[in-house]
Amino acid sequence: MVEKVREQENAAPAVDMSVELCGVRLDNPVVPASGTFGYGYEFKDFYDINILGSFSFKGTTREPRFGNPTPRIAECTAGMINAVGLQNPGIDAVIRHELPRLRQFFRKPVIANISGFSVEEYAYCCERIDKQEQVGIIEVNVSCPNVRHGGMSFGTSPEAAAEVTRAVKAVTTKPVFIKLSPNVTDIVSIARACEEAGADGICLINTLLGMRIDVARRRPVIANTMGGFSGPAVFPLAVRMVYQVSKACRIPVMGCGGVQSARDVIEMMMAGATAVQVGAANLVNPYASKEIVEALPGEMRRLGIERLSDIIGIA
Amino acid sequence: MVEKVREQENAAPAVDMSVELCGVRLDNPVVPASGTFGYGYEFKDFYDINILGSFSFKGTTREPRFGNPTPRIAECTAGMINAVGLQNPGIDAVIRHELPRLRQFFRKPVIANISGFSVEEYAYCCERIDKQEQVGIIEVNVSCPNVRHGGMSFGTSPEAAAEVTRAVKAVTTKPVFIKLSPNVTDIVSIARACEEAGADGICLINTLLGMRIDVARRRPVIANTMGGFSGPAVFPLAVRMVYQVSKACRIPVMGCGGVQSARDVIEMMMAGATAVQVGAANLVNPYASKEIVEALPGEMRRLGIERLSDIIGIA
Amino acid sequence: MYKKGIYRIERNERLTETVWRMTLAGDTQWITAPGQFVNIALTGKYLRRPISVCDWDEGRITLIYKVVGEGTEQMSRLTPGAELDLLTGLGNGFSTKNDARRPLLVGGGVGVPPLYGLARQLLAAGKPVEVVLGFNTAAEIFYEEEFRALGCNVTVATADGSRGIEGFVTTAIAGAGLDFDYFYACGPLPMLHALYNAVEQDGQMSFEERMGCGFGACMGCTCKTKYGNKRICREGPVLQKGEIIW
Amino acid sequence: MYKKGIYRIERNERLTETVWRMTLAGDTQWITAPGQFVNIALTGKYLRRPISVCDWDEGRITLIYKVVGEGTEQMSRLTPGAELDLLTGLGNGFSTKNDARRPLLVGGGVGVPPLYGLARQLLAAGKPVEVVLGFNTAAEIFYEEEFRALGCNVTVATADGSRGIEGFVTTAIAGAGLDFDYFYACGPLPMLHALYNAVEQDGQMSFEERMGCGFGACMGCTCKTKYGNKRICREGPVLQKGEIIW
Ligand SMILES: Cc1cc2nc3c(=O)[nH]c(=O)nc-3n(C[C@H](O)[C@H](O)[C@H](O)COP(=O)(O)OP(=O)(O)OC[C@H]3O[C@@H](n4cnc5c(N)ncnc54)[C@H](O)[C@@H]3O)c2cc1C
Ligand SMILES: Cc1cc2nc3c(=O)[nH]c(=O)nc-3n(C[C@H](O)[C@H](O)[C@H](O)COP(=O)(O)OP(=O)(O)OC[C@H]3O[C@@H](n4cnc5c(N)ncnc54)[C@H](O)[C@@H]3O)c2cc1C
Ligand SMILES: Cc1cc2nc3c(=O)[nH]c(=O)nc-3n(C[C@H](O)[C@H](O)[C@H](O)COP(=O)(O)O)c2cc1C
Ligand SMILES: Cc1cc2nc3c(=O)[nH]c(=O)nc-3n(C[C@H](O)[C@H](O)[C@H](O)COP(=O)(O)O)c2cc1C
Ligand code: FES
Ligand code: FES
Repeated sequence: MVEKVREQENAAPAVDMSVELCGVRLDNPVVPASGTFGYGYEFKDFYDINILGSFSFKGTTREPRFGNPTPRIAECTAGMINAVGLQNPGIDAVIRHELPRLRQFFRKPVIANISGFSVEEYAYCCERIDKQEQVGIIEVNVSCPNVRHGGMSFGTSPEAAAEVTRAVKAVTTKPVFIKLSPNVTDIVSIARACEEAGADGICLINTLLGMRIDVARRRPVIANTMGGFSGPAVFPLAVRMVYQVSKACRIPVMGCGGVQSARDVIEMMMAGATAVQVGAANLVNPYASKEIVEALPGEMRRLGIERLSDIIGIA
Repeated sequence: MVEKVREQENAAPAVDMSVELCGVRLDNPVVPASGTFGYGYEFKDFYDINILGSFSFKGTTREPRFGNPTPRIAECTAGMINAVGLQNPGIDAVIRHELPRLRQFFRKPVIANISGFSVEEYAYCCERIDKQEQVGIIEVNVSCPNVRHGGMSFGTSPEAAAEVTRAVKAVTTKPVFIKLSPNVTDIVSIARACEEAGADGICLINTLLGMRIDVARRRPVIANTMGGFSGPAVFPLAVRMVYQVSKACRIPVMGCGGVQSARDVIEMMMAGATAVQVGAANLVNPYASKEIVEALPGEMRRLGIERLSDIIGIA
Repeated sequence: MYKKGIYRIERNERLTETVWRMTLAGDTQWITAPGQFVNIALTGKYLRRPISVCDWDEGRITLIYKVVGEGTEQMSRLTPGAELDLLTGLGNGFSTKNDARRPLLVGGGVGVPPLYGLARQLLAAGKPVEVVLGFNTAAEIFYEEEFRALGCNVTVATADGSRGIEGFVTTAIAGAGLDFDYFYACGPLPMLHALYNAVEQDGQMSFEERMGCGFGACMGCTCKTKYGNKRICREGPVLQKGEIIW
Repeated sequence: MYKKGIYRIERNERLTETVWRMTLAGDTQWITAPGQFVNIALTGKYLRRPISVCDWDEGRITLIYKVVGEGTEQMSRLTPGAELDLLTGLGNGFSTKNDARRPLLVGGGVGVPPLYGLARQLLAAGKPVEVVLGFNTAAEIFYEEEFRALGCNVTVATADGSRGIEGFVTTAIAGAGLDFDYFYACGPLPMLHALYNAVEQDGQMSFEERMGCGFGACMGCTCKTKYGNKRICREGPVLQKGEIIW
């Protein structure tokens, strides 16, 4: 009997899933991505979300926003297009209502995803959110393809991305991750510009600009014509960009894009990610992030991984 | 009885699938994409390839090329990565062996896909292939992500793409389509630069730069680390770029990327494509292009389309 | 409250050329109101498909769906014994907490199904139920007899006049001089809009929108109402007449 | 010639912890030589999976496969009656058009299966067949008895010595002092390389490579040989010893 128990212990040695992002320790690297987890509330009835490493809340702006007209959603092979257009209640309501409500069922530091239409808006929102005790990391979305600032988003030029980074860093004390757009020729130049401008980390990728047409109606499915494409279909692009950026930068990378299994998390970490975000998967399977956290130890054992932090960028 | 027959005729009215690309008339818009159909030979035992609109042969360079080390192939969700690296027998062998062999089982004009590592190489190859009677259209691949010319491919800058276009147009008489890379921030600026430089048409998209990691071995699956990602996963990106480019340019667009059904062909055409290329689908189902041609009339009837050319860019 | 569960198909049968009825066995405790919907995962489809609950009891859900695309086509090919992954208990559903005495139920096409469970509940509460069903043509009619069998007074309208009153549900309501003090409606947008304009009485209407999640997480389905933004999947699909903005 | 066809699973059974045998019913006329392979479409997997033909007769194909990833895992869960979409007749296969009199067949792990059909053919041609099979450990051995039953002389080597000769196939060949004038080999790359260096006799070796198509269209599987580039899927998977470049 004792033999047997020992054998089982050997078969299932303790694994260490914890990772550290700029001084913020996560129990595990699994982080639901912004826009797919609301402010946490919709998921608390499905499961206790304290099992997560953290989560990134819905992209928040200075003013409340309704977002784009509907339809905002289109189905794709192995993915979806969204053109929500940053619908959110505005930074005031988030601080006054969402964060206090979140505190009742989530006791870990949350990742605050901030968006804006001007450098000043980014700075204003980040400065305010930086003061919130519950916030562990600030994630600055310079990449949303639905939102235009003179046509192009901040995330498509190294200069503009660096300018936002500098402005935000000047008014914050918490680690700032810049979340990049994949819709660019040279992701590395943009990541490095952010790093040089003082970013504490990089998160990538946001959605790719995509489009579907309703062939029966002969017009775009999405009211806004195009939208952000994500889901398992984009995984190989995300892995590539995480790899390129983590090789070129010294700051940590949060990987995101198409992750739907514990294996995907491990692959993303081997590509160079310190933490891994799960986006659209939460929408089609509300338990996705929980199931990934639960599957990680088994997958680690199968692959001979004792500490997840050991495999970051190993490929 | 007569009634009945009439009814059936009504139910299945004749449909017109023909399209015209710069004076070259295709019986239908379905064109197997370069690199997925060899020089036609491998498919002739599966079916009579004269059912196709045309096909684009394997990217051909001045010198014979072995290409990249293996593994060159990685599987992805709804797609694959290839890093073949332009393996081809060189322009001489193509003209001396492949085209004469092709003539024996394909009697339509073929699309000649040409690649190069310098402007001179493009011009040299295009000038030679232009003289081949069997060639209907020259397709200039400025986009292959596997091949580096000072790091970046011609297809990532409007100037370089225009330079290639000018050089090729100066030495050719047949319609020249420039095949663009999707790995860019602004596909429209590149397409317009080509149009202004004299391109007769645009083909897009080539593959996206992607990567997979073998988590058991902890290293990239592809010997060359990264490769070109294609398949149904990229369809929404291709539709978007075809839409953007066809709205911005006056020259015709050949759409390509993730097409695997007659519906996809119709969607791509509604986005703005005059002809539609089928790539990776030919590899996983050797009958894919044939089945698409055969399914088109039924799909057209279901959607109330009499002439395919009527729906180009209708969305 | 909403939950994810596995449901076994008991029956899957054709009602008309394109409309099918599926009954599923499984946990129904999260379904609390008629007009709620389930969100169905299908093999090879990335997003789930939202379908209204037509009726339910302890352990059984009835859905009625129209084959319009690849997802519903796949559903029609499933056979008894097959299992489906469903989110249940989604949406607010119709609220019967009002003092209406003579409710009118107005359904158009595949908007008809959720009214069936509602009719059953209203009848159980002792109210006489007036039902108007609108279809394009006689061949597309379904559930007329089922509503009658429950004890409803049913009027049918067809756009081509091939059965019942020729015209739309609004024609039928006006023409039949129906007596009601409140309405519940589900159907295509033009029908709802026409109804809104045609009747003075207060009521509730169920809306559709393309959905990313179905449980309030993605903001994919938001509409504007007089009382602020509402997610069709969560604060809807049923809206009060008084809050609707067209 | 190669063709696409639908094949019905007749049996699918476990041979060892990770190795399975599947027999399929369908058209086998395109299979012309042992060592050819089929390419199997699997639900939800984009690329087909190449598996060598272990044996075939009119109307039946036998495959032996090891579960190493999601695709082969899915195969192991398929049950008799299920249908699979296969490309058959792929690759050159082993050529027995040579004047070898005492052929040696060398197989390692899941390189063993294609040698079975080959052995049957060589025996039918009246040649005595010497077989050496290499495995990691006794528990992983399969088909030892099947080769004996055909009438081959079988030597087994295991890396850990738990069965037969301790060591590799090369140890066994040297140790058992086997008499042969030609060899046919299939197995992991290190085995093939060691064999190439260890024996003087001429022979043929079957190689693996990641494949995009399996029928020569994509150039995904090319290797260099002394006689130029060859596609493993078309001019291979079997190469002559004399042309191999390591
Ligand atoms: C709350 C709600 C309740 C519904 N109840 C019913 C019902 O009881 N019976 C019924 O037949 N239909 C109902 N529908 C419509 C049903 O969801 C669609 O017909 C179905 O999703 C179409 O899927 P498909 O794959 O066949 O079509 P496709 O057109 O191939 O679907 C492509 C995408 O568009 C979405 N989509 C297409 N049409 C609609 C639509 N009308 N509403 C929302 N999303 C759509 C699909 O969900 C999918 O994501 C309801 C919709 C909603 C929002
Ligand atoms: C000509 C040929 C004949 C083969 N014959 C046999 C056989 O008889 N029995 C057997 O068990 N195996 C055989 N293999 C290996 C078999 O193809 C792989 O084990 C199988 O494809 C793994 O699929 P998976 O989804 O389980 O693994 P995964 O690792 O999930 O597969 C991912 C991708 O890599 C490819 N891949 C993985 N391993 C290999 C490999 N070794 N060779 C080629 N591609 C690979 C897969 O096809 C797939 O595209 C053969 C391979 C080739 C090229
Ligand atoms: C419905 C939806 C809404 C999103 N909203 C935001 C957002 O507000 N801010 C942001 O930075 N990213 C947003 N994203 C992008 C995701 O956070 C993520 O970067 C992207 O979806 C890729 O991950 P995935 O493939 O796992 O979905 C959104 C994505 C989806 C699907
Ligand atoms: C194996 C393979 C080889 C390819 N080789 C070429 C090539 O030589 N020249 C070229 O222009 N495109 C090449 N391509 C790109 C395709 O022509 C096509 O643009 C791309 O694959 C997108 O289409 P798909 O998604 O239908 O595969 C290749 C693609 C594949 C999969
Ligand atoms: S569908 Fe996601 S919020 Fe309604
Ligand atoms: S696998 Fe495509 S050529 Fe060999």
